[in-house]
Amino acid sequence: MPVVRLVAFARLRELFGERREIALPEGAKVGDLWDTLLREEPHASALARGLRFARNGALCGAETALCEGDEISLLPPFGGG
Amino acid sequence: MPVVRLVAFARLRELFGERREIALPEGAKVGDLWDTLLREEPHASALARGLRFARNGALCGAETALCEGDEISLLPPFGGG
Amino acid sequence: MLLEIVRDPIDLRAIERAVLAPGCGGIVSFCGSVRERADDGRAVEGLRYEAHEAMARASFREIADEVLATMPEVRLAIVHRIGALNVGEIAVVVAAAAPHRAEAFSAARFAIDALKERSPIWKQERYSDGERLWVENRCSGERQ
Amino acid sequence: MLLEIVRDPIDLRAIERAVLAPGCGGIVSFCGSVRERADDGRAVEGLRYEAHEAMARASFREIADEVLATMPEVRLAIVHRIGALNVGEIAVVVAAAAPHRAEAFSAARFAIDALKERSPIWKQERYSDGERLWVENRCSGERQ
Repeated sequence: MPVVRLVAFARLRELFGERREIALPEGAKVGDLWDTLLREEPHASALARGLRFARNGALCGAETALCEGDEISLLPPFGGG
Repeated sequence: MPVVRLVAFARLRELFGERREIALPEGAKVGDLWDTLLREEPHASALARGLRFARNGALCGAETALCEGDEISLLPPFGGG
Repeated sequence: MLLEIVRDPIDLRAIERAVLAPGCGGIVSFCGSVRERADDGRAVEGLRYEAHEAMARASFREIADEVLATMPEVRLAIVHRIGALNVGEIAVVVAAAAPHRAEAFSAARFAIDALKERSPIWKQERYSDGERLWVENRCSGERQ
Repeated sequence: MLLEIVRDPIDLRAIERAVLAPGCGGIVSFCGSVRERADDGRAVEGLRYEAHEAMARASFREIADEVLATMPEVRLAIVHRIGALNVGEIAVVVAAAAPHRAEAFSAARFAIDALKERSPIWKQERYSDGERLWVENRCSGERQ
Protein backbone atom coordinates (compact mmCIF):
# COMPACT_ATOMS: atom_id res chain seq x y z
CA MET A 1 0.00 0.00 0.00
CA PRO A 2 2.14 2.93 -1.16
CA VAL A 3 1.16 6.22 0.40
CA VAL A 4 1.72 9.16 -1.93
CA ARG A 5 1.40 12.87 -1.43
CA LEU A 6 -1.12 14.47 -3.80
CA VAL A 7 -0.53 18.10 -4.82
CA ALA A 8 -3.29 19.72 -6.87
CA PHE A 9 -3.49 23.13 -8.52
CA ALA A 10 -6.10 25.61 -9.73
CA ARG A 11 -9.59 24.06 -10.09
CA LEU A 12 -8.28 20.68 -8.95
CA ARG A 13 -6.90 22.19 -5.78
CA GLU A 14 -10.34 23.66 -5.09
CA LEU A 15 -11.82 20.15 -5.44
CA PHE A 16 -9.19 18.00 -3.78
CA GLY A 17 -7.32 20.37 -1.48
CA GLU A 18 -3.79 21.60 -1.92
CA ARG A 19 -1.95 18.67 -0.37
CA ARG A 20 -3.10 15.39 1.06
CA GLU A 21 -1.83 11.87 1.56
CA ILE A 22 -3.50 9.03 -0.20
CA ALA A 23 -2.96 5.26 0.09
CA LEU A 24 -3.19 3.09 -3.03
CA PRO A 25 -3.01 -0.64 -3.67
CA GLU A 26 0.40 -2.23 -4.30
CA GLY A 27 1.36 -1.81 -7.98
CA ALA A 28 -0.89 1.20 -8.50
CA LYS A 29 -0.03 3.67 -11.24
CA VAL A 30 -0.56 7.40 -11.58
CA GLY A 31 -3.69 6.76 -13.65
CA ASP A 32 -5.11 4.63 -10.80
CA LEU A 33 -4.66 7.59 -8.45
CA TRP A 34 -6.67 9.77 -10.84
CA ASP A 35 -9.39 7.10 -11.08
CA THR A 36 -9.55 6.94 -7.27
CA LEU A 37 -10.02 10.69 -7.13
CA LEU A 38 -12.74 10.54 -9.78
CA ARG A 39 -14.71 8.04 -7.69
CA GLU A 40 -14.55 10.60 -4.88
CA GLU A 41 -15.54 13.56 -7.09
CA PRO A 42 -17.13 12.23 -10.31
CA HIS A 43 -17.61 15.69 -11.81
CA ALA A 44 -13.82 16.16 -11.81
CA SER A 45 -13.89 14.20 -15.07
CA ALA A 46 -14.79 17.50 -16.75
CA LEU A 47 -11.29 18.64 -15.78
CA ALA A 48 -9.49 15.75 -17.49
CA ARG A 49 -8.98 17.70 -20.72
CA GLY A 50 -5.36 18.83 -20.89
CA LEU A 51 -4.58 17.43 -17.44
CA ARG A 52 -0.95 16.46 -16.93
CA PHE A 53 0.72 14.56 -14.10
CA ALA A 54 4.09 15.01 -12.48
CA ARG A 55 5.94 12.60 -10.20
CA ASN A 56 8.43 14.23 -7.84
CA GLY A 57 8.56 17.36 -9.95
CA ALA A 58 8.93 15.75 -13.39
CA LEU A 59 6.12 15.33 -15.91
CA CYS A 60 5.03 11.71 -16.16
CA GLY A 61 2.40 9.61 -17.90
CA ALA A 62 -0.60 7.79 -16.43
CA GLU A 63 1.31 4.46 -16.67
CA THR A 64 4.03 5.58 -14.26
CA ALA A 65 4.24 3.34 -11.19
CA LEU A 66 3.73 4.90 -7.78
CA CYS A 67 6.28 4.48 -5.01
CA GLU A 68 5.99 5.11 -1.30
CA GLY A 69 6.44 8.81 -0.54
CA ASP A 70 6.05 10.04 -4.13
CA GLU A 71 4.77 13.54 -4.67
CA ILE A 72 2.17 13.33 -7.44
CA SER A 73 1.05 16.65 -8.93
CA LEU A 74 -2.15 17.26 -10.86
CA LEU A 75 -1.42 19.97 -13.42
CA PRO A 76 -4.38 21.48 -15.27
CA PRO A 77 -3.66 23.54 -18.42
CA PHE A 78 -1.29 26.39 -17.61
CA GLY A 79 -2.17 30.06 -17.44
CA GLY A 80 1.05 31.85 -16.50
CA GLY A 81 2.59 34.84 -18.20
CA MET B 1 22.26 84.75 -55.94
CA PRO B 2 20.25 82.67 -53.42
CA VAL B 3 21.91 82.50 -50.03
CA VAL B 4 21.24 79.19 -48.28
CA ARG B 5 22.06 77.93 -44.82
CA LEU B 6 24.23 74.82 -44.87
CA VAL B 7 23.87 72.38 -41.96
CA ALA B 8 26.33 69.49 -41.89
CA PHE B 9 26.60 66.49 -39.59
CA ALA B 10 29.19 63.99 -38.40
CA ARG B 11 32.33 63.93 -40.56
CA LEU B 12 30.91 66.59 -42.87
CA ARG B 13 30.35 68.92 -39.95
CA GLU B 14 33.98 68.44 -38.98
CA LEU B 15 34.97 69.50 -42.51
CA PHE B 16 32.49 72.27 -43.25
CA GLY B 17 31.38 73.48 -39.83
CA GLU B 18 28.00 72.98 -38.25
CA ARG B 19 26.20 75.91 -39.88
CA ARG B 20 27.23 78.48 -42.42
CA GLU B 21 25.68 80.62 -45.09
CA ILE B 22 26.66 80.12 -48.66
CA ALA B 23 25.77 82.13 -51.77
CA LEU B 24 25.14 80.29 -55.05
CA PRO B 25 24.41 81.41 -58.62
CA GLU B 26 20.79 81.98 -59.65
CA GLY B 27 19.18 78.65 -60.64
CA ALA B 28 21.61 76.57 -58.58
CA LYS B 29 20.51 73.15 -57.37
CA VAL B 30 21.37 71.09 -54.29
CA GLY B 31 23.93 69.18 -56.35
CA ASP B 32 25.64 72.46 -57.29
CA LEU B 33 25.98 73.30 -53.61
CA TRP B 34 27.74 69.98 -53.05
CA ASP B 35 30.04 70.59 -56.03
CA THR B 36 30.91 74.01 -54.61
CA LEU B 37 31.83 72.42 -51.29
CA LEU B 38 33.95 69.80 -53.06
CA ARG B 39 35.96 72.52 -54.78
CA GLU B 40 36.66 73.87 -51.30
CA GLU B 41 37.53 70.49 -49.79
CA PRO B 42 38.31 68.03 -52.61
CA HIS B 43 38.87 65.09 -50.25
CA ALA B 44 35.22 65.36 -49.11
CA SER B 45 34.44 63.34 -52.23
CA ALA B 46 35.36 60.27 -50.16
CA LEU B 47 32.25 61.06 -48.09
CA ALA B 48 29.84 61.08 -51.04
CA ARG B 49 28.93 57.40 -50.56
CA GLY B 50 25.53 57.20 -48.93
CA LEU B 51 25.29 60.98 -48.60
CA ARG B 52 21.74 62.33 -48.57
CA PHE B 53 20.45 65.88 -48.75
CA ALA B 54 17.52 67.53 -47.04
CA ARG B 55 15.90 70.86 -47.89
CA ASN B 56 14.13 72.53 -44.98
CA GLY B 57 13.93 69.27 -43.05
CA ALA B 58 12.72 67.00 -45.87
CA LEU B 59 14.92 64.59 -47.80
CA CYS B 60 15.51 65.85 -51.35
CA GLY B 61 17.50 64.92 -54.43
CA ALA B 62 20.51 66.64 -55.98
CA GLU B 63 18.23 68.14 -58.69
CA THR B 64 16.17 70.13 -56.18
CA ALA B 65 16.32 73.88 -56.87
CA LEU B 66 17.65 76.15 -54.13
CA CYS B 67 15.64 79.11 -52.88
CA GLU B 68 16.77 82.09 -50.83
CA GLY B 69 16.88 81.18 -47.14
CA ASP B 70 16.68 77.40 -47.61
CA GLU B 71 18.22 75.20 -44.96
CA ILE B 72 20.17 72.50 -46.79
CA SER B 73 21.36 69.58 -44.67
CA LEU B 74 24.17 67.19 -45.54
CA LEU B 75 23.27 63.82 -44.06
CA PRO B 76 25.97 61.12 -44.04
CA PRO B 77 24.89 57.50 -43.40
CA PHE B 78 23.06 57.26 -40.10
CA GLY B 79 24.38 55.66 -36.91
CA GLY B 80 21.62 56.08 -34.34
CA GLY B 81 20.13 53.43 -32.11
CA MET C 1 20.69 34.28 -15.23
CA LEU C 2 17.96 35.50 -12.89
CA LEU C 3 15.21 32.84 -12.78
CA GLU C 4 12.70 33.38 -10.02
CA ILE C 5 9.19 32.93 -8.71
CA VAL C 6 8.45 35.82 -6.34
CA ARG C 7 5.59 36.91 -4.11
CA ASP C 8 6.47 40.59 -3.79
CA PRO C 9 6.02 43.33 -6.40
CA ILE C 10 8.45 43.09 -9.30
CA ASP C 11 11.02 45.83 -9.83
CA LEU C 12 11.44 45.91 -13.61
CA ARG C 13 14.44 48.22 -13.61
CA ALA C 14 16.29 46.01 -11.12
CA ILE C 15 15.80 43.02 -13.41
CA GLU C 16 17.02 44.95 -16.42
CA ARG C 17 20.06 46.03 -14.43
CA ALA C 18 20.70 42.41 -13.47
CA VAL C 19 20.97 41.28 -17.10
CA LEU C 20 22.82 44.30 -18.44
CA ALA C 21 26.52 43.58 -18.93
CA PRO C 22 29.07 46.00 -20.36
CA GLY C 23 29.40 43.85 -23.47
CA CYS C 24 25.65 43.81 -24.13
CA GLY C 25 24.38 46.76 -26.12
CA GLY C 26 20.73 45.82 -26.27
CA ILE C 27 18.17 44.63 -23.74
CA VAL C 28 14.74 43.50 -24.84
CA SER C 29 12.26 43.06 -22.05
CA PHE C 30 8.72 41.80 -21.98
CA CYS C 31 6.68 42.97 -19.06
CA GLY C 32 3.21 41.50 -18.55
CA SER C 33 0.81 43.39 -16.30
CA VAL C 34 -2.69 42.73 -15.05
CA ARG C 35 -5.15 44.09 -17.59
CA GLU C 36 -8.36 45.83 -16.59
CA ARG C 37 -10.39 43.83 -19.11
CA ALA C 38 -10.52 40.10 -19.73
CA ASP C 39 -10.42 38.77 -23.29
CA ASP C 40 -14.22 38.67 -23.24
CA GLY C 41 -14.36 42.35 -22.21
CA ARG C 42 -15.42 41.81 -18.59
CA ALA C 43 -13.96 44.20 -16.02
CA VAL C 44 -11.19 42.50 -14.03
CA GLU C 45 -10.79 43.39 -10.35
CA GLY C 46 -7.65 41.38 -9.78
CA LEU C 47 -5.81 38.13 -10.33
CA ARG C 48 -4.39 35.29 -8.36
CA TYR C 49 -1.45 33.30 -9.71
CA GLU C 50 -0.31 30.02 -8.26
CA ALA C 51 2.56 27.80 -9.32
CA HIS C 52 4.25 24.49 -8.71
CA GLU C 53 7.22 26.54 -7.62
CA ALA C 54 9.94 23.92 -7.98
CA MET C 55 8.71 22.81 -11.39
CA ALA C 56 8.24 26.39 -12.54
CA ARG C 57 11.79 27.30 -11.57
CA ALA C 58 13.03 24.15 -13.31
CA SER C 59 11.10 25.13 -16.44
CA PHE C 60 12.70 28.61 -16.36
CA ARG C 61 16.12 26.95 -16.12
CA GLU C 62 15.25 24.65 -19.05
CA ILE C 63 14.09 27.63 -21.13
CA ALA C 64 17.27 29.55 -20.28
CA ASP C 65 19.41 26.54 -21.19
CA GLU C 66 17.68 26.28 -24.56
CA VAL C 67 18.28 29.98 -25.23
CA LEU C 68 21.94 29.65 -24.30
CA ALA C 69 22.39 26.56 -26.46
CA THR C 70 21.69 28.61 -29.59
CA MET C 71 22.67 32.10 -28.33
CA PRO C 72 25.49 31.70 -25.79
CA GLU C 73 26.04 35.47 -25.47
CA VAL C 74 22.52 36.17 -24.23
CA ARG C 75 21.95 37.05 -20.57
CA LEU C 76 18.40 36.20 -19.54
CA ALA C 77 16.05 36.93 -16.67
CA ILE C 78 12.66 35.29 -16.12
CA VAL C 79 10.70 36.44 -13.07
CA HIS C 80 7.06 35.57 -12.39
CA ARG C 81 5.07 36.82 -9.46
CA ILE C 82 2.47 34.63 -7.73
CA GLY C 83 -0.26 35.38 -5.19
CA ALA C 84 -2.83 38.16 -5.43
CA LEU C 85 -2.22 41.00 -7.92
CA ASN C 86 -4.15 44.17 -8.64
CA VAL C 87 -4.89 45.71 -12.03
CA GLY C 88 -1.76 47.39 -13.38
CA GLU C 89 0.69 45.34 -11.33
CA ILE C 90 3.49 43.42 -13.04
CA ALA C 91 2.93 39.66 -13.25
CA VAL C 92 5.92 38.58 -15.31
CA VAL C 93 9.14 40.01 -16.70
CA VAL C 94 11.41 38.40 -19.25
CA ALA C 95 14.54 40.38 -20.06
CA ALA C 96 17.26 39.40 -22.54
CA ALA C 97 20.51 41.26 -23.01
CA ALA C 98 22.75 40.53 -25.98
CA PRO C 99 25.51 42.23 -27.93
CA HIS C 100 23.08 42.73 -30.83
CA ARG C 101 19.37 43.33 -30.86
CA ALA C 102 18.27 40.44 -33.08
CA GLU C 103 19.36 37.92 -30.44
CA ALA C 104 17.82 39.94 -27.62
CA PHE C 105 14.44 40.09 -29.39
CA SER C 106 14.59 36.44 -30.32
CA ALA C 107 15.54 35.28 -26.81
CA ALA C 108 12.87 37.37 -25.07
CA ARG C 109 10.16 36.24 -27.47
CA PHE C 110 11.14 32.59 -27.16
CA ALA C 111 11.29 32.77 -23.38
CA ILE C 112 7.85 34.31 -22.83
CA ASP C 113 6.23 32.00 -25.40
CA ALA C 114 7.88 28.96 -23.79
CA LEU C 115 6.92 30.09 -20.29
CA LYS C 116 3.27 30.38 -21.29
CA GLU C 117 3.35 26.96 -22.82
CA ARG C 118 5.33 24.93 -20.32
CA SER C 119 5.66 26.60 -16.93
CA PRO C 120 3.23 25.18 -14.34
CA ILE C 121 1.62 28.47 -13.36
CA TRP C 122 -2.11 29.13 -13.11
CA LYS C 123 -4.12 32.34 -13.26
CA GLN C 124 -7.50 33.00 -11.68
CA GLU C 125 -9.23 36.19 -12.81
CA ARG C 126 -11.65 37.89 -10.41
CA TYR C 127 -14.31 39.99 -12.12
CA SER C 128 -16.22 42.98 -10.84
CA ASP C 129 -19.40 40.87 -10.76
CA GLY C 130 -17.74 38.63 -8.17
CA GLU C 131 -17.15 35.62 -10.42
CA ARG C 132 -13.74 33.95 -10.50
CA LEU C 133 -12.38 32.00 -13.43
CA TRP C 134 -9.22 29.96 -14.01
CA VAL C 135 -7.95 31.20 -17.37
CA GLU C 136 -5.87 28.91 -19.57
CA ASN C 137 -3.25 29.96 -22.08
CA ARG C 138 -4.34 29.14 -25.57
CA CYS C 139 -1.70 26.54 -26.42
CA SER C 140 -1.39 24.97 -22.97
CA GLY C 141 -2.54 21.43 -22.44
CA GLU C 142 -2.77 20.55 -26.10
CA ARG C 143 0.54 18.79 -26.20
CA GLN C 144 -0.40 15.42 -24.81
CA MET D 1 3.02 58.48 -27.94
CA LEU D 2 6.26 59.70 -26.39
CA LEU D 3 8.66 60.66 -29.21
CA GLU D 4 11.69 62.56 -28.06
CA ILE D 5 15.31 63.50 -28.57
CA VAL D 6 16.82 64.22 -25.15
CA ARG D 7 20.18 65.36 -23.79
CA ASP D 8 19.81 64.11 -20.22
CA PRO D 9 20.05 60.52 -18.96
CA ILE D 10 17.10 58.33 -19.96
CA ASP D 11 14.79 56.94 -17.27
CA LEU D 12 13.68 53.60 -18.70
CA ARG D 13 11.02 52.94 -16.08
CA ALA D 14 9.43 56.36 -16.65
CA ILE D 15 9.14 55.60 -20.36
CA GLU D 16 7.58 52.22 -19.67
CA ARG D 17 5.13 53.86 -17.31
CA ALA D 18 4.27 56.40 -20.01
CA VAL D 19 3.18 53.72 -22.48
CA LEU D 20 1.45 51.41 -20.00
CA ALA D 21 -2.31 51.73 -20.15
CA PRO D 22 -4.80 49.68 -18.13
CA GLY D 23 -5.96 47.90 -21.29
CA CYS D 24 -2.43 46.91 -22.30
CA GLY D 25 -1.21 43.68 -20.76
CA GLY D 26 2.21 43.54 -22.36
CA ILE D 27 5.04 46.01 -22.83
CA VAL D 28 8.03 45.13 -24.94
CA SER D 29 10.92 47.50 -24.64
CA PHE D 30 14.25 47.70 -26.39
CA CYS D 31 16.94 49.53 -24.51
CA GLY D 32 20.25 50.22 -26.25
CA SER D 33 23.23 51.07 -24.08
CA VAL D 34 26.81 52.04 -24.80
CA ARG D 35 28.87 48.89 -25.14
CA GLU D 36 32.41 48.62 -23.78
CA ARG D 37 33.66 47.03 -26.99
CA ALA D 38 33.22 48.12 -30.59
CA ASP D 39 32.27 45.57 -33.24
CA ASP D 40 35.99 45.18 -34.03
CA GLY D 41 36.73 44.44 -30.37
CA ARG D 42 38.41 47.76 -29.52
CA ALA D 43 37.75 49.16 -26.04
CA VAL D 44 35.25 52.02 -26.18
CA GLU D 45 35.67 54.92 -23.76
CA GLY D 46 32.49 56.72 -24.71
CA LEU D 47 30.21 57.91 -27.48
CA ARG D 48 28.89 61.11 -28.90
CA TYR D 49 25.54 61.16 -30.68
CA GLU D 50 24.32 64.06 -32.76
CA ALA D 51 21.06 64.46 -34.65
CA HIS D 52 19.18 66.67 -37.01
CA GLU D 53 16.73 67.09 -34.18
CA ALA D 54 13.70 68.28 -36.13
CA MET D 55 14.10 65.59 -38.79
CA ALA D 56 14.76 62.91 -36.15
CA ARG D 57 11.58 63.80 -34.28
CA ALA D 58 9.68 63.81 -37.58
CA SER D 59 11.07 60.36 -38.36
CA PHE D 60 9.92 59.09 -34.96
CA ARG D 61 6.45 60.44 -35.69
CA GLU D 62 6.46 58.77 -39.11
CA ILE D 63 7.54 55.45 -37.58
CA ALA D 64 4.82 55.73 -34.91
CA ASP D 65 2.21 56.52 -37.56
CA GLU D 66 3.22 53.44 -39.53
CA VAL D 67 2.93 51.27 -36.41
CA LEU D 68 -0.50 52.69 -35.63
CA ALA D 69 -1.72 52.20 -39.19
CA THR D 70 -1.39 48.43 -38.83
CA MET D 71 -1.70 48.09 -35.01
CA PRO D 72 -4.00 50.85 -33.75
CA GLU D 73 -4.05 49.52 -30.17
CA VAL D 74 -0.29 49.89 -29.70
CA ARG D 75 1.08 52.67 -27.49
CA LEU D 76 4.63 53.53 -28.49
CA ALA D 77 7.56 55.49 -27.07
CA ILE D 78 10.77 56.28 -28.93
CA VAL D 79 13.39 58.23 -27.02
CA HIS D 80 16.98 58.80 -28.18
CA ARG D 81 19.64 60.60 -26.22
CA ILE D 82 22.25 62.79 -27.92
CA GLY D 83 25.48 64.37 -26.69
CA ALA D 84 28.27 62.61 -24.81
CA LEU D 85 27.52 59.21 -23.24
CA ASN D 86 29.64 56.91 -21.11
CA VAL D 87 29.89 53.12 -21.30
CA GLY D 88 26.76 51.55 -19.80
CA GLU D 89 24.53 54.60 -20.30
CA ILE D 90 21.26 54.28 -22.17
CA ALA D 91 21.33 55.71 -25.71
CA VAL D 92 17.89 54.72 -26.95
CA VAL D 93 14.64 53.23 -25.67
CA VAL D 94 11.75 51.97 -27.74
CA ALA D 95 8.77 50.73 -25.74
CA ALA D 96 5.54 49.31 -27.12
CA ALA D 97 2.49 48.44 -25.06
CA ALA D 98 -0.33 46.40 -26.54
CA PRO D 99 -3.20 44.25 -25.34
CA HIS D 100 -1.32 41.16 -26.58
CA ARG D 101 2.35 40.42 -26.77
CA ALA D 102 2.65 39.62 -30.47
CA GLU D 103 1.80 43.22 -31.38
CA ALA D 104 4.08 44.63 -28.68
CA PHE D 105 7.06 42.59 -29.94
CA SER D 106 6.29 43.42 -33.54
CA ALA D 107 5.91 47.16 -32.91
CA ALA D 108 9.09 47.44 -30.82
CA ARG D 109 11.14 45.51 -33.35
CA PHE D 110 9.81 47.52 -36.27
CA ALA D 111 10.42 50.82 -34.49
CA ILE D 112 14.06 50.20 -33.55
CA ASP D 113 14.87 48.76 -36.98
CA ALA D 114 13.22 51.74 -38.70
CA LEU D 115 14.96 54.23 -36.38
CA LYS D 116 18.37 52.77 -37.23
CA GLU D 117 17.60 52.95 -40.92
CA ARG D 118 15.92 56.31 -41.28
CA SER D 119 16.44 58.61 -38.32
CA PRO D 120 19.14 61.24 -38.95
CA ILE D 121 21.28 60.45 -35.91
CA TRP D 122 25.05 59.92 -35.94
CA LYS D 123 27.35 58.11 -33.54
CA GLN D 124 31.01 58.79 -32.92
CA GLU D 125 32.86 56.16 -30.90
CA ARG D 126 35.86 57.24 -28.84
CA TYR D 127 38.36 54.44 -28.20
CA SER D 128 40.81 54.01 -25.37
CA ASP D 129 43.68 54.62 -27.81
CA GLY D 130 42.34 58.14 -28.39
CA GLU D 131 40.96 57.54 -31.89
CA ARG D 132 37.44 58.64 -32.76
CA LEU D 133 35.31 57.11 -35.47
CA TRP D 134 31.89 57.87 -36.90
CA VAL D 135 30.14 54.50 -36.98
CA GLU D 136 27.43 53.83 -39.56
CA ASN D 137 24.50 51.46 -39.18
CA ARG D 138 24.81 48.60 -41.60
CA CYS D 139 21.79 49.31 -43.77
CA SER D 140 21.95 53.10 -43.63
CA GLY D 141 22.73 55.08 -46.77
CA GLU D 142 22.14 52.20 -49.16
CA ARG D 143 18.64 53.28 -50.10
CA GLN D 144 19.42 55.91 -52.70
